[in-house]
Amino acid sequence: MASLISCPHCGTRPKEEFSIRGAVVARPQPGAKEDAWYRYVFIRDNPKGRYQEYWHHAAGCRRFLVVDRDNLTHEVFAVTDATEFAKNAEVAR
Amino acid sequence: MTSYRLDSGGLVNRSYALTFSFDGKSFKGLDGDTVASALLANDQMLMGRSFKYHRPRGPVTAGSSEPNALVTIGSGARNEPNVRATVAELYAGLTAVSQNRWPSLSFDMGSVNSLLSPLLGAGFYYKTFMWPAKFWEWVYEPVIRRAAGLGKMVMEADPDRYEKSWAHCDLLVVGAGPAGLMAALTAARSGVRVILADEGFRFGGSLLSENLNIGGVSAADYATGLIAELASLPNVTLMPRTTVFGWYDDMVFGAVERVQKHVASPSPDLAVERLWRIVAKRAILASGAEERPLVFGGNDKPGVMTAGAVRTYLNRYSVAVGSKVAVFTNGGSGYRTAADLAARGVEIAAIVDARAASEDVVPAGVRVIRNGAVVATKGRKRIDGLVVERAGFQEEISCDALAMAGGWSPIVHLMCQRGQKPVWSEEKQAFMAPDVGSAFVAAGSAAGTDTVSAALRDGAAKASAFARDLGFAAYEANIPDVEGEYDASFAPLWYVPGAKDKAFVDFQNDVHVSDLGIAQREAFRHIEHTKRYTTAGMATDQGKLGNVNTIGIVAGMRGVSPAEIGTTTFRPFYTPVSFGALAGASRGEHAAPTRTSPLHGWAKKNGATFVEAGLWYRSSWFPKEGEKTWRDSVDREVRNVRENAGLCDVSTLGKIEIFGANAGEFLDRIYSNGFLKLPVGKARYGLMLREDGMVFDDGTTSRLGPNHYVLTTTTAYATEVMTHLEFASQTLWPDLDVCFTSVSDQWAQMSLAGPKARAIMSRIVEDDISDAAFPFLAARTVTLRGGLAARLFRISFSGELAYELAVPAGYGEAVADAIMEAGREDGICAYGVEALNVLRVEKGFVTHSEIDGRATADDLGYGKMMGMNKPDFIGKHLSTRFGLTAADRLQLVGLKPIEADKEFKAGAHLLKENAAPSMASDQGFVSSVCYSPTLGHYIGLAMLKSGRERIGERIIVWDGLRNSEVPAEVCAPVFVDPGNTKLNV
Amino acid sequence: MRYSAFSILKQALSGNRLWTPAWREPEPKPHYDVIIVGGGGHGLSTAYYLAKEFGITNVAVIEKGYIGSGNVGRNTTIIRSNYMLEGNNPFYELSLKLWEGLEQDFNYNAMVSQRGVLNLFHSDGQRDQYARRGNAMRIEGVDAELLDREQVRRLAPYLNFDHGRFPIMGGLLQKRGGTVRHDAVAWGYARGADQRGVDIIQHCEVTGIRRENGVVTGVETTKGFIGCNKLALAAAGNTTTVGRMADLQLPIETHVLQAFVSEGLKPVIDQVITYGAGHFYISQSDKGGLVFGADIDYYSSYAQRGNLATVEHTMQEGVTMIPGLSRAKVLRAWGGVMDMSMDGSPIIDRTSIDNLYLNCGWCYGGFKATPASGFCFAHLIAKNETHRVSRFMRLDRFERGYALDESGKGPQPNLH
Amino acid sequence: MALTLLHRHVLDDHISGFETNANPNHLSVFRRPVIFSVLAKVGQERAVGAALEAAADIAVRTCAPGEWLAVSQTSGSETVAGQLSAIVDASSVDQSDGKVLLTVSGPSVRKILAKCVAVDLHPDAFADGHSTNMLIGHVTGNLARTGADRFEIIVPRSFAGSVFEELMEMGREFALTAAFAGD
Ligand SMILES: Cc1cc2nc3c(=O)[nH]c(=O)nc-3n(C[C@H](O)[C@H](O)[C@H](O)COP(=O)(O)OP(=O)(O)OC[C@H]3O[C@@H](n4cnc5c(N)ncnc54)[C@H](O)[C@@H]3O)c2cc1C
Ligand SMILES: NC(=O)c1ccc[n+]([C@@H]2O[C@H](COP(=O)([O-])OP(=O)(O)OC[C@H]3O[C@@H](n4cnc5c(N)ncnc54)[C@H](O)[C@@H]3O)[C@@H](O)[C@H]2O)c1
Ligand SMILES: Cc1cc2nc3c(=O)[nH]c(=O)nc-3n(C[C@H](O)[C@H](O)[C@H](O)COP(=O)(O)O)c2cc1C
Ligand SMILES: [Zn+2]
Repeated sequence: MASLISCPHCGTRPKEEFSIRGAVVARPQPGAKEDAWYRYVFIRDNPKGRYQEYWHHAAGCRRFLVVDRDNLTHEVFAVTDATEFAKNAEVAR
Repeated sequence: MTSYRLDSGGLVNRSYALTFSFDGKSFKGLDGDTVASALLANDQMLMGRSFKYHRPRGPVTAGSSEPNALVTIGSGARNEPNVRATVAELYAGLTAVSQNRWPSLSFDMGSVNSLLSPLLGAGFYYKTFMWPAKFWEWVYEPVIRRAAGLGKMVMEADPDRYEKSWAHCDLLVVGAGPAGLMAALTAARSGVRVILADEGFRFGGSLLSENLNIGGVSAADYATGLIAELASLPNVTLMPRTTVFGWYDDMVFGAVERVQKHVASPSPDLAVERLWRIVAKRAILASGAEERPLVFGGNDKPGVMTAGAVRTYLNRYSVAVGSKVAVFTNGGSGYRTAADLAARGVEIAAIVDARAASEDVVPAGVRVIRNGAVVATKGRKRIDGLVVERAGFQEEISCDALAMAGGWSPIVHLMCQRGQKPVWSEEKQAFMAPDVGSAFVAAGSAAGTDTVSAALRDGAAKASAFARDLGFAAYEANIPDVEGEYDASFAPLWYVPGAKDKAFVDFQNDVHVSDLGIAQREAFRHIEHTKRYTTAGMATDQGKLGNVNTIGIVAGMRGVSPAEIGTTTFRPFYTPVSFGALAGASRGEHAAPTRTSPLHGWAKKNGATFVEAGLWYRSSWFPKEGEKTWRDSVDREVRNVRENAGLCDVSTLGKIEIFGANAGEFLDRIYSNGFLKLPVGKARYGLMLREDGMVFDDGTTSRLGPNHYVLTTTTAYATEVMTHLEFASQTLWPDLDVCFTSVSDQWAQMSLAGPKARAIMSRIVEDDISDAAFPFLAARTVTLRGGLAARLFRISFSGELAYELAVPAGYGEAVADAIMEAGREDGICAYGVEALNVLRVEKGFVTHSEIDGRATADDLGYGKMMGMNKPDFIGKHLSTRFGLTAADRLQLVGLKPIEADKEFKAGAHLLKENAAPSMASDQGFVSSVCYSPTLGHYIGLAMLKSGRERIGERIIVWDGLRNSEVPAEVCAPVFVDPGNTKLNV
Repeated sequence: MRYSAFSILKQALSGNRLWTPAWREPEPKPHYDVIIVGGGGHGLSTAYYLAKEFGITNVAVIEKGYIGSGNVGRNTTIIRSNYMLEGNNPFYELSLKLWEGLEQDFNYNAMVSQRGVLNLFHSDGQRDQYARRGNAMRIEGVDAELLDREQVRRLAPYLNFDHGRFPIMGGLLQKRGGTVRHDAVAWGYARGADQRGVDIIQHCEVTGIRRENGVVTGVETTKGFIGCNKLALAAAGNTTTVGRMADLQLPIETHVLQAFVSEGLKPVIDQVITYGAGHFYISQSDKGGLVFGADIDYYSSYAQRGNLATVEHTMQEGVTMIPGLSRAKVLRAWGGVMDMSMDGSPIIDRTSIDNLYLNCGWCYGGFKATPASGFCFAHLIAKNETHRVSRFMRLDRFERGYALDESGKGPQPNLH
Repeated sequence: MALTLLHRHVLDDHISGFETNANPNHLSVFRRPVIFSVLAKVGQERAVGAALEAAADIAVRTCAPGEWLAVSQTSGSETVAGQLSAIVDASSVDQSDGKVLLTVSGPSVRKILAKCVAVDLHPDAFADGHSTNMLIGHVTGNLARTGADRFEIIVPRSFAGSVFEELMEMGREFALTAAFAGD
């Protein structure tokens, strides 16, 4: 990955159509402590290997996608709509 | 000493002679020649000089790995340096010039470096040029730089066109030799969508160079047959003159097609080079094998070339590279070369075979020196003899060319560009392609096959496997018999010891065996260190010829296998690619798309000067006759707005239409201030923060219906805000019932500001817009006289009575014209972004000069807009951190010069009076400055440490960069009408 | 062996056969006073200054590949001190001063070349920003000049002055900025450190950090356990990976940046020039190659290779800025993995573990920092005390709200 | 005072000067098509999509899940607005002035478009009737296939000049001509 992303809505598209926002991290609940907010905004797991990252299909459907991939080999495991992803994560939680 | 054109044969068109020039001298070549083959046909062996020692050099290959024969082709703005003469296609009128020599190719002053060479060993420059300290910059470096580089650039704008295209296929075949042609055909016959690309101007690869019969016809004719068949198939795209230069993630390949590099005057309707991004499901690398040079003393002299190159010049171009050619070989390629030369009547001086014995067929009457080695070459600008050593005895042999055959290296470059390294094979004595997964494989001699028949079979087999894999019924290709193949096996000989002259591994960069020795001795033993220290493999050919020899030699010095040494990293580009091709058409004015406002025509009519702002062309001011400077115009525009009225194009603001039952709640979480209670028909100024608590953007949002809003952003942040909203709604709060879309392009929006704005607007709008009916911050759909529906907002960025009117874009120009007409009697003027800026600075409104990503709401004086009672909004939670609330933060203030005639500029810093300049004493900076025609002096907005409590203080506006220090008074950041009396009328 | 004109001559006369290793290749000792993880510019310079300035010589630099295999060996070699914020500017100025005396200091010619760094601006707004930066430099005594269009034209006549959309209005010039021969920096520091007793251990990967009673006692490596009193991390793009071995959680994301070199060309570009209407920067090496780069690839990556889209974008900007480049050919493209921090500025600090020290977050600007970074980090390690000029580069600045955000882009590392 | 307001097409200035006789490869610009953005309420994407498909005289272009362009060459904007407002759980907004609609057709159309879009337009991959948002000449637009050798492009008005010029430049090799439809 990195050259092409398969958008679940639009099909296979080049990197140029996307803007990349960074790691997928869950936003704390409004009442969370300041430390949780600090970690949410500033601290990153930054693993070497499997990684979930927000890619915004800016020149296509304008959906945020969660791209699940290996950041060393650039292999992509899955591309999911972010809303869908959040719902699944909710269920998992 | 001669190389010459033979009377018959070859793949050149003898009925079509081409005149060209080299170093100003005129030559004749034939259609089908390269520059190198044509020069050789004219007995011009000397074609270049090496980089460091300026040694005379001739071509060593007949292909794209050429390190020596680099020339500059073309003149004027079409000048192109570092073209490989060995691949440059000849055309009538071509002009080529040799490089890196002065005053001439045959007499080059730079060659004195050769005499100094003992001082110039690997890494010498790291150890010297340090004394005295200042001399590096003043003396040594300028001298070194003068010697740097090969070709010269003219640095003029390129007159030619470039473009890019995407291509999609099931199978990409790289290389159109026997393996590639057969692979493409097999796949295509199975129904697969195939692209076949080859860097050569003629398909066929080695079939064009080898003297063979395939299925009863010559190899070249056989290739022609395959190509014709491929060309007839609808699912095949043939791409000659196309180098696949890189393999990228997801089976995307970069390729460059030289569309018109072989014509004297390119057609303006076509690109000269076209960049291809090829998306393939599968790919076959059929790029062939590279013949290795042998490493012996004087192996770089003109006349020494690889045996394969000698055969290519002979069989394809019908050029004998000499009249008496010697062969130095460690395998069958040398014998085949001798046989081909002999068959064409060229005298063979001798075959020197490093091996004790072999089964190769020796051409009749040719002397073979077994167990022999070339230890030196004679001659300077072209060899005229060799010294051969055998069993301790030396013998001189006269010759005018030497074919060297050092064995074969599969060309696996592309498969190694994504991190995998090639793998040493003891059996093949070569680095083989790594396993890169099942979608991309090598075939033919790129995969280690030795013969044409094996290449054909391998190509067919790999293609049919892919066809099956992709769900096609595989087609069984008919592989004909090949007659006249030879045994291409070899026994490795990494270098010949005992050389007197230098034995080169990297020809262009002049790296020789003893440099490799220095590197080992000095601890630069890792092959990457060896490379970087000696520069072996770093020249324009990227070590295509030399790297494997370097590795073999280093392995020998260390007494280990080449497997243990390994290769250096393979990187794009397979061969160098022009900036032009990679940039394509998107350059200069077309570097980015342009946006024009619906009021563009109106602005033009009114004489606007335009400025580019975030892709938009915005009208910056509207000069009138007699106005000498932009300031004259801007001052007039500002005064006119404050006194009468002005019309300004604000169409470039981002506009987002928001719907949904939770739209209000959504906005409440997006903005720091409250939006839930905004009444229908009203606009409100809002502040958006980033999650780290800093201000992100601002703008007004209007409620048009219970569940319907329209939000505006700044021009600069329109895209970012849209993305921000999408992020929030899709990932943070997907449960909110809200949807939105950009309507930025739908509306032409114009601001009518000034005391006479209402009078003018009433002539345009049918609705009652009296202060009572349409008060400050009213926002409603209205009807223009004549019936057009429009949106009217009573918002002001100037402090004046003002309206923003939005009409469908196509009517924008007409409505603006109508307003100008309606306002004529009231003295309306058009005003641009410069005047807009002055008006807002006078009122202390912030823009992204102040919202610079480091400012909090409170810094900007908007502390009250932090709805801390709301449970949540973006930026709330981190806005209370210590550093964001500290007392010494920079806060927005106004500045007035103490002496009214003094000017200061944005970008100046602030210092306490009498303080010595330093970062520690720095008090802040000036963010925006303008001349206020209203007040008659300069004013500024500034971010000042603890600014708000320092109103009234005298401060120095320090601009060391522009040599100015102006005392100023800190004041509130509102200069005009602080009570807003002009707004609410 | 000391390098001198004499040594070169002597070697030449003996066929260059008597050169001695630039550094030893020792086996690791069981224990060191200080272990530095990462044989890049920062790790090696830290070792050098520890030994030279602070007399701490029982030091090992542990490098998983060959020294210089990381970003120090793959950057565009630009050095400058044209920073705006108080937390950055004095630090980079110290670095520039150290560069200026470096060759004499470590007896190695790293070819520090103060050819000037010119940042072009293309609009009034950009000029104001550059003026703010230039004044921040001048206020601290750092050289800076604001050039107008004609002054720029005199320096670089080949720039695209006719551009209607993004006209070159002028530039911010730092004459003392320039380039340095990247590899030689690593080699020079390595040699200097080695001569003072530092062990440089290559091909040895740190795989674990051993802690006892809350303090670090040493590192697990591919060559076995090596003990230490103090552990210092200078692993650039791999900081998170190494940091995690001690449970550090960091404000770092790893990204890839590409760089490029053209074929060798006769000198045409004298300064380092950066494009203000985009993100392109270029200089010409002493060998004749145009060395240049532009934006990062924007996605997280630990692979040292980049994307074709970014390559094309880079060339578009290059040709837009310098139309005459169009017919020059690009030879090679590569990538480096960088430790992008949440505000684009570095961290030189202690950690929550007493004897564990951290040096990271250099993004794509840490080459120029190499001397000062090593100097300040050595200072911190040796004295347990932050050097004055690096006092803003604290790890807790994010939590406390003191981000050092030169670009104002906020906590999205790929935008810095 | 009643205003008489002239409607201007953004490409008026760009097109003048081009060959009016259409070549085999030709670009047509439509003067005043009706184009609406239609947005579905979260969760109602499918129902809204189906209702849209059923609407008479409206061509539906897919932008995103739950977002479409409703295009009509034959109905007026009130009619379309009426039809759309009848769809439950959909919001719609007139974009007729914000979007520019053109078609490119001819034997070389795929070769021309391959220089402007990254998507595979082989009929097996991009069938007749298919539409989607994508980068078209560096601008986000909507591309639809409306025939074997015919594509429809919808781009934002402010970018239309840029896109038009890029298409014409890329079509130069194939003698692409351009005109307003019906002119
Ligand atoms: C393409 C590019 C261009 C750049 N251009 C510039 C520029 O022009 N100017 C500028 O100032 N800066 C530039 N930079 C940034 C600069 O190169 C880096 O910030 C700087 O080199 C980082 O410090 P370093 O030299 O110590 O890093 P590195 O050289 O990367 O050193 C880190 C070392 O740690 C080693 N390591 C990692 N993990 C382990 C482990 N577990 N065990 C052992 N060893 C380990 C790595 O192998 C590596 O050698 C650029 C960067 C890139 C990628
Ligand atoms: N041991 C050996 O490998 C060996 C020894 C002797 C002879 N040979 C001969 O090599 C030939 C093998 O045929 P083959 O088809 O494998 O190779 P080939 O050399 O005939 O064809 C390779 C083709 O690939 C092209 N090419 C290479 N890289 C390219 C790139 N990046 N982009 C575009 N084009 C590229 C070349 O221009 C060439 O036309 C036979 O003639 C065989 O006899 C091989
Ligand atoms: C300033 C600089 C100049 C370079 N010049 C050349 C060059 O002239 N030739 C070359 O092949 N590579 C050159 N390189 C690139 C290196 O060969 C190499 O690609 C880079 O250091 C990254 O290492 P890697 O490719 O082994 O991963 C240069 C690199 C840098 C940083
Ligand atoms: Zn999509």
